Amino acid sequence: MTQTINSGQSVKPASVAQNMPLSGLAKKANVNIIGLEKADYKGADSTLCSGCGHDSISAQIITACYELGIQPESLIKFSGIGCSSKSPAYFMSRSFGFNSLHGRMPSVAQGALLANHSLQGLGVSGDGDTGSIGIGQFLHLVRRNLRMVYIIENNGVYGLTKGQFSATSDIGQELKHAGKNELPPIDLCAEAIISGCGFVARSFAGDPKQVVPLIKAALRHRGTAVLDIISPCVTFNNKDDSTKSYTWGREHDERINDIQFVPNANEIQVEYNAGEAKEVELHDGSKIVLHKVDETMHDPTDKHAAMRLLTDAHDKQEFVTGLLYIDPNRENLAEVHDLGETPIAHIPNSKLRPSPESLLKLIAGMF
Amino acid sequence: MTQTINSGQSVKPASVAQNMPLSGLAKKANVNIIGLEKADYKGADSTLCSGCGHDSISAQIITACYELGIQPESLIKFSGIGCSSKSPAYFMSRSFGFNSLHGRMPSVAQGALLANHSLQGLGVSGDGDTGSIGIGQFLHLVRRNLRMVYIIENNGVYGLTKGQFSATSDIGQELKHAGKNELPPIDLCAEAIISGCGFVARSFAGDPKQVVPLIKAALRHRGTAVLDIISPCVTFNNKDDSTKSYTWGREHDERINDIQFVPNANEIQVEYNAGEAKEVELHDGSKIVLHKVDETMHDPTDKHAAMRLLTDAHDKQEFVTGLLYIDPNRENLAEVHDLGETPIAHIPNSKLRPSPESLLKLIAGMF
Amino acid sequence: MISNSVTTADTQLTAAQRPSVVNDFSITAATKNGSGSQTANLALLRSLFKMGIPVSGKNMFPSNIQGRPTWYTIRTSGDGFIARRDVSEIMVALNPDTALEDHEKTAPGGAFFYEETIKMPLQRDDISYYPIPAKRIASELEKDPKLKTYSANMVYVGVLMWSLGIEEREMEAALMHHFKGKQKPVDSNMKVVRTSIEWAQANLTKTDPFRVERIDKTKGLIMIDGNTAGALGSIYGGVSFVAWYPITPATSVADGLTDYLPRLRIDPETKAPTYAVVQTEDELAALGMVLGAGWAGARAMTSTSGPGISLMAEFSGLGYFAELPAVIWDVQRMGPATGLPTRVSQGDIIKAYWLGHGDTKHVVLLPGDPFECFEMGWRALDLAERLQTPVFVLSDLDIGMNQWMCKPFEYPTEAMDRGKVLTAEQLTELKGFARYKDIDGDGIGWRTLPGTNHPLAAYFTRGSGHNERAQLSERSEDWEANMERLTRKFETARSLVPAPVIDSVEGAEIGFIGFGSTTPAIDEARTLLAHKGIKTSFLRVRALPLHQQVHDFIAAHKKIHVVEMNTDSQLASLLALHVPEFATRLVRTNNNSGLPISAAWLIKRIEGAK
Amino acid sequence: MISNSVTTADTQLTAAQRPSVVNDFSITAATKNGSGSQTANLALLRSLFKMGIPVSGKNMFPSNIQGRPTWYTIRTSGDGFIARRDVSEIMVALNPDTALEDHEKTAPGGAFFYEETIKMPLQRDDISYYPIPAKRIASELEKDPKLKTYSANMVYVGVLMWSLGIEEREMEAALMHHFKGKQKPVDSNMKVVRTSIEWAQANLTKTDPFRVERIDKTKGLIMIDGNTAGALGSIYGGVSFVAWYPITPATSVADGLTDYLPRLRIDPETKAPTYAVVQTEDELAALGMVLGAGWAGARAMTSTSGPGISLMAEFSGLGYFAELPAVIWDVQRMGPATGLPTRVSQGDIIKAYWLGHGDTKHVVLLPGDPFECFEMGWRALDLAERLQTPVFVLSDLDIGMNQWMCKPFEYPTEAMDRGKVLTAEQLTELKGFARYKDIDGDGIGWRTLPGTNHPLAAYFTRGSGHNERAQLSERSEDWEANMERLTRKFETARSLVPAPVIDSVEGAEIGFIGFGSTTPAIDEARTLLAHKGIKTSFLRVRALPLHQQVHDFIAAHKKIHVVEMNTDSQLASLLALHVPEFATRLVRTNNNSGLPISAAWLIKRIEGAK
Ligand SMILES: Cc1ncc(C[n+]2csc(CCOP(=O)(O)OP(=O)(O)O)c2C)c(N)n1
Ligand SMILES: Cc1ncc(C[n+]2csc(CCOP(=O)(O)OP(=O)(O)O)c2C)c(N)n1
Ligand code: SF4
Ligand code: SF4
Ligand SMILES: [Mg+2]
Ligand SMILES: [Mg+2]
Repeated sequence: MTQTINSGQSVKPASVAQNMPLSGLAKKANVNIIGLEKADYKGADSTLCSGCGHDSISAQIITACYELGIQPESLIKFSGIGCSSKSPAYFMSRSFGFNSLHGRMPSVAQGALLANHSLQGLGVSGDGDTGSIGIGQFLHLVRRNLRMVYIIENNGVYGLTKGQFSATSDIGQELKHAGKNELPPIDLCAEAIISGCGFVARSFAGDPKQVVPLIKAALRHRGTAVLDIISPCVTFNNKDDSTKSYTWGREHDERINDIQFVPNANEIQVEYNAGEAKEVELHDGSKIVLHKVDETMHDPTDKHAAMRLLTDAHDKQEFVTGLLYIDPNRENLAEVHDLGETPIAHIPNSKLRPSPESLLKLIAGMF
Repeated sequence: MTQTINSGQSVKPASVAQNMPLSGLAKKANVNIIGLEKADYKGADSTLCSGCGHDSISAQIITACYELGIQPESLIKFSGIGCSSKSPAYFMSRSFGFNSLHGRMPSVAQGALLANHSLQGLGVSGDGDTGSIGIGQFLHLVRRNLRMVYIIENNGVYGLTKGQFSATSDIGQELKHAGKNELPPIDLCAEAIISGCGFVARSFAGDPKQVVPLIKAALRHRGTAVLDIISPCVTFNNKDDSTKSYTWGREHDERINDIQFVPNANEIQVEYNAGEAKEVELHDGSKIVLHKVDETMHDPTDKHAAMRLLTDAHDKQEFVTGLLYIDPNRENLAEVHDLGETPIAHIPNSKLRPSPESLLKLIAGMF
Repeated sequence: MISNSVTTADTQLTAAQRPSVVNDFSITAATKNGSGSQTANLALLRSLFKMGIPVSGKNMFPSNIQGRPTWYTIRTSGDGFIARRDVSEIMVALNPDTALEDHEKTAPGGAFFYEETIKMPLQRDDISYYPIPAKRIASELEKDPKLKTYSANMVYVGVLMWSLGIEEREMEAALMHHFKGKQKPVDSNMKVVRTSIEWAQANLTKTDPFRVERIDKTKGLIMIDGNTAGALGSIYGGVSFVAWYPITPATSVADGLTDYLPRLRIDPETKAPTYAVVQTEDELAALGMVLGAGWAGARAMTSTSGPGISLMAEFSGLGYFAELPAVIWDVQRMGPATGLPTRVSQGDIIKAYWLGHGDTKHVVLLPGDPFECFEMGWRALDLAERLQTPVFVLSDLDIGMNQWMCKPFEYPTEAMDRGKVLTAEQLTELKGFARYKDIDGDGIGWRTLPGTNHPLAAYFTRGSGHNERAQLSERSEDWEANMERLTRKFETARSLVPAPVIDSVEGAEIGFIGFGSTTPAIDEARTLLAHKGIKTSFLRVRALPLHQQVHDFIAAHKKIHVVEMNTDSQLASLLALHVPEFATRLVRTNNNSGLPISAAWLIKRIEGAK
Repeated sequence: MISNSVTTADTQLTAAQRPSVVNDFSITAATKNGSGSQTANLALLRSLFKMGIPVSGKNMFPSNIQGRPTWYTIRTSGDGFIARRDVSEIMVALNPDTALEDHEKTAPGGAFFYEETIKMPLQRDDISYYPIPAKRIASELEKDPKLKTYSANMVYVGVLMWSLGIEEREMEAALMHHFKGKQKPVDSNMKVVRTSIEWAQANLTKTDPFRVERIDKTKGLIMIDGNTAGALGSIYGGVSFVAWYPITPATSVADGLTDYLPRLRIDPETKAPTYAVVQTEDELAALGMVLGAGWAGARAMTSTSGPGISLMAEFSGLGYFAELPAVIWDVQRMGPATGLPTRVSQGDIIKAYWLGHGDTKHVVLLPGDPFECFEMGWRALDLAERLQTPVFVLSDLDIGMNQWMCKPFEYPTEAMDRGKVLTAEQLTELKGFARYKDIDGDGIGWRTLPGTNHPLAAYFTRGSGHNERAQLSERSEDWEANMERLTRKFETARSLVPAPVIDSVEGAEIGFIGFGSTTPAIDEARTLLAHKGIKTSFLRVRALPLHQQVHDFIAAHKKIHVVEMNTDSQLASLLALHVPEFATRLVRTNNNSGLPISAAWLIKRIEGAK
């Protein structure tokens, strides 16, 4: 290896992706639509506390990607800094990952995904990472509507630095060192909605039945999809009086709708079709089916209704789960930039450097 | 001057403030309640473009402070960087001013006003300063609810760097170098409301009748009061198709209510009292009277209604003016911190350094 | 186990043949983090300290919360050396994940204690083996299943007490200290300890030579970590505003402030706090608030580590140029970027000194131990107000988070210095003032505090070019004059910051220069070198800008080893610029392992450099 | 007028007695900003250039948008000197606010042109006076009231053309260039020009000696600003991703990119852009995006100035440590903090070199003129991908925003270097790879690009400690090995960056070392010194880390003047660290006036330092 090699490789779309399981010769009992086993989606061993909500979410990301048949190499993982932000190392080792700086994942993701918009972005962040130091980048990411899934593993506390309040901590909540929290929580779903986000959902780490289909739907959304997943910190924030604790979560979780993701390639759609369902067509042609529960009758295409739901719940210190708001029509950033099919990162050198003649012409104008 | 002098001076409240006009011997024809002339509220000559909306706002700040009889020395001015952020130099030279860094005025203001919470804070920023680089600090300031007036001189453009888009620029708007704006504007009033702001208003630089009373009311608000004032940039953003231009402003300005500030010391309240008026009592006992116009019937204490107004207007690329939302009850940061009457900055050294005995006691516990 | 590969070459004898080794060895306990071993380790450390034996404790922990390997090393030294050593004679292996490695790293002639359930080959014939029934005893004694792992740690405490001869009453006193006087947890822990001692007496036979004996070498000393010391120093320095953002290893500075401020700083008359503490949204906001507060007249500080220092660059420049008092604690950790957040370094010294774009330079204080953290805690606040500029205090993870034996804190020897502040009365007398005028020739102007009730009091603060009257100016003359004054002010700073500590040895040709937490290792290395007949001098830098004495010290020695913990030999660079005429005398003696340096490493390194 | 107080001591004669001064003087036009004088000034500059006369133009403008004093100075020099001079023989006073000052600063023997409506005493007997009826003529000719002020500027153009003898057709050509070939504005401007010339012929009598004559000294040269040049160089370097945030004086780099990319870089087949440009919310985001894009395989860059550099500190450290390609243009302006945004400085050189906490160091390129801005534009992208690290290009306000006469850009002489990237095919062959392994001995590992479709392609990028396989590691050995490799890589960089440009003069004992925009002044000063019989050599540094040749140059001279525009003599410090053995030979020859240095200043300064 001594000379420059220009990569020039292009990524095959997931549907025709090659099947290269690491598992070698073993017979493939359970494989997904692209012929990979679930093991092909796993990551390194977690170093999080046993019982941490973040690990459940990693498992659910694995399930969603496996079930959707996403080619691991076509997905890139992003994160900031925190316990939550460590988790991309714990799922999908065959996907590239970028564990960036505290609060700055959105910018890194935007650069990478504009450089290669054929890839699927998946970001994992924490409430401190997103709501405190990172709120500016988060809002501007959402505003630009880059195509990526942005998961906030929201435990209402700084886990990795051992238990300080974050911007989503409950008012009045108490922690050992930090004392009593004096400030109202920031609602990251509401922030996302008013900044123009076209896919905003909230769920609970301990509820894989809701989380997995939400992740699947988010992965097919045209722009930025924000998932605020309450993910209790067993170590620093599991007092029963915190809204981010497991007990509180289970008891106060108001389900507003059921959601099932039905990928195009999958024919089981009918099975889940029901009378009160509302279908929303996503950008890539896949559909998500929203099952309304009677007591709330929430229409997730109604921004006002979504904001009202959130503000009411916020005032009551409760949270609503499910898909809160969806607008599948807004163009994403790569579309706005009119990027072609070939990602920028794969454009050959010959097209990156204009001709000598063009330079001579320019210079002629400089005399 | 060779030795250390500990200041220890305390600021007299405005009502009993001493009268020290710079104008010297001249006879005082027009003086306000604390005996100052309007000239005592003026600043250095403006270096902004002639006709800049920001200069109108400076004039209106001067009027509001003069009419309220604010002691200039008891007010501190803050700003970030931008044409707008230069303007604190152009009003109230007898007030201390701090022209900080681009986007970082909120933190500087918070530090200064916690150090001396007896002072009245008045911040002036731009839409780039607040909405782009500064959105994080802005939201966290609002969340902490420090007592200060925060004026955004919103021209939808970066004036000082010569005409780039800011985060509040209209989608589709065109500028000479920047081309066409591809992104939807951030609504800073909506951002303020969902982050917990208890006083959110919008107005138009060319409308002193609305701006002056809003500033007065804001100056008496208990916590952070955000005023988003559309302030056209005559140089870079006065194309008629921009919502931030004078022509657009005048034609599309939907007035939702009239507002009159009635300070306690002023007995003209009755004069403005009308049938449809809604009174809101502010923290310091002063009242603001909101005059509803029939077509909208907006109740500014209703957060949902405020958000709906903003979202609707946003969708229509219009703006509503007036006091959009008010919640006079939320404690400000100094109250949350239980700060006493003496500002921290004036606590005498003797109370800042604990006794030698207390140290000996502590050390005894370290063996 | 993480360690440099230096080993002691002490013995070929079998354990039994050797004489007692008293008060002079290292113990390492290998556990998992989050398992509660911290109580056990600190109790061991403190009980030894209370027996009068000089000790130091170094925690090597991972950057996660639970379940990953962590090592705690206690060094005892009758001679009073408290630097880290590279080897441990006594190894306590409680973590199955690292037991093999720990076994291998045990010093020849040492003792290996291991949880009895760990299955591993125990085949070294140069060490003594002792099983510990930690889980078993804990299960028997502790009913609450949640507390079982925690109690298991007290079992090794008991077994070590038996083996080394640590006194029960000192252990009880140590636990009493740990639990802040609460008898109940002390009793329940002592129960495990006593049961374990009894079990050891009944079941183990001592075959290693290590033991302790009460001596009298810790009298008058205290045991504390530098971050708490810094917090207390700041409180006694009258800090009245704190803005901070959590980051390892600086968080405990803020913790110390939040703990002690309510106890020490409530106004007895009004019952109101004489301070405000704000946890900010990030480090930019933290320094912004501190500058705002300092400007308005508070004694203001923040604490952070590397990444936070980077984020504070722009505000630091503003503080320098607009001349705002501020104190910034940087408890250094290893690395560029996120690096190794739980490992020590001295890698921010150049960075802090020149933090900010353009021509900025800062005053930097360099405490050498918790005693100085306390002292520089208050001095930094004085200097910041006196010099009207940001003052950095560069501590590090080792000083900041480990327990250090040191002199008890000294109550501030000087009255609080609030710097040059004009009152309304003085303004009337003076008929006004010019904020940035150098009246006194020291480069420092007089300021007024916002709110000063006088029509001539106000001025406008900005980071843009300004003249003496604080008016915006883009004139070259004003700019040059202002920068010249700032340079003059920096010279004033040079004369006000703490002078270096110098031990000049008659006839020494070799000198050491170092700062901060490497001091104990340098001290020890010098003693060892002296035993070999090599005379050395030592200058410990305590602040930037560098003092004239530093120049003189370098001039007086042929070869100067500049000892520091970073990759780029940053102090050596600053020294070279300080003494261009002697630049070639400076030898870069740096270590970037992330571990506190040891005397053995230092000697090996300088012998290699000969 | 802002200027250093150096004056030419050329004449005691009256104007009439003196012989013609041809092609060798300076013109300063004093106007208000926002008044449209830029067209007039640039047209004057370019018409002179087209007459074959070497020229340079320096704009001194305030940091606001409209109405404040601004000065534009054009120097003509038959000898080809293009440095700023401290004095102007020809003064055009159109701004009443500064007219008195401008009058006073006019060089003895000079000519003072002034708007006729400005009332002021004109009583110097050593200069010639000429009223200009700018407002009057503009009012007569221009109907649109908005354009009257603008047109007034063309009146002084006409009067100067009359006075100096500037050819009409070259003025027309210059305007044609300015208005990009649009005849209409050219015609209307030429109408004002011609009317003014006629008015001058009819009403004025020339009493000063200054005039121009067509010569042939600009053939083959171009006239351009460095920011446009940098943008074009980047485009020919294949830049494919740009993220930036507006800031003076860097904004026009991004403007250049936004202007030229759509013209030069649309894929002819697909019609899609081969690039993306994002105006970000701030500088942190700008560098974050650039690093993300570089990681993903784009050729990515950003541009900023001082405050932005400070904000990029943390991300720069990440780029260094995680080894991500990125190009960062820093168009330097004066000062710490906000400073003087419209004044030049070279004050970020130390800052950029060591940007980021901990042990970071960066490759820095130092273009000397727009020609090199173009070249370093493409080279920086090659180096960034080759070295997998952020590369800074430090230009400055003078190079970046002023028009420079220079060699025409040279088409890249080397094929695009995309660095070490492994394809899926290579991975199959190699059976995997280790991201941070130093296979080739140059410290640079091989990388894969995200999306590479191979199960062994992926790796994890982080700013935390890692081993060769990019796995998280907190082991000292891994950390030390990695930092050692990074140091090795920095040595590789030393050999790859542009070498210094050296003019070693036989027998010279004095050497100059400088970089960037001070070069013309140094060149001129050396010529003047040579006339006095003083031989000097010159080394122009073009990059950090410093080349071995820098060492050799210093070794070969007794005294080295390190010329730079900042307060702290930053390059001198870096040189001292590079050559500790010769540190005392370095003389700090710095200037922090915010104005480009002049040869006169430099000579005076070094004569003072003798
Ligand atoms: C610039 C910077 N400041 C501070 C830190 C220290 N830090 C690491 S993680 C963290 C908070 C993480 O909280 P959150 O995002 O909620 O994640 P969690 O650990 O709770 O999952 C902080 C403050 C850092 N790494 N970088
Ligand atoms: C860190 C930093 N980045 C960029 C700049 C350059 N800058 C100065 S003002 C400004 C934008 C101001 O826009 P806005 O806040 O809308 O104010 P306006 O001029 O429109 O009133 C920018 C980008 C700066 N001063 N500091
Ligand atoms: S500290 Fe909390 S958030 Fe972090 S790993 Fe443990 S349980 Fe999870
Ligand atoms: S550029 Fe625009 S915002 Fe700035 S001063 Fe001029 S009109 Fe006002
Ligand atoms: Mg969290
Ligand atoms: Mg603006």
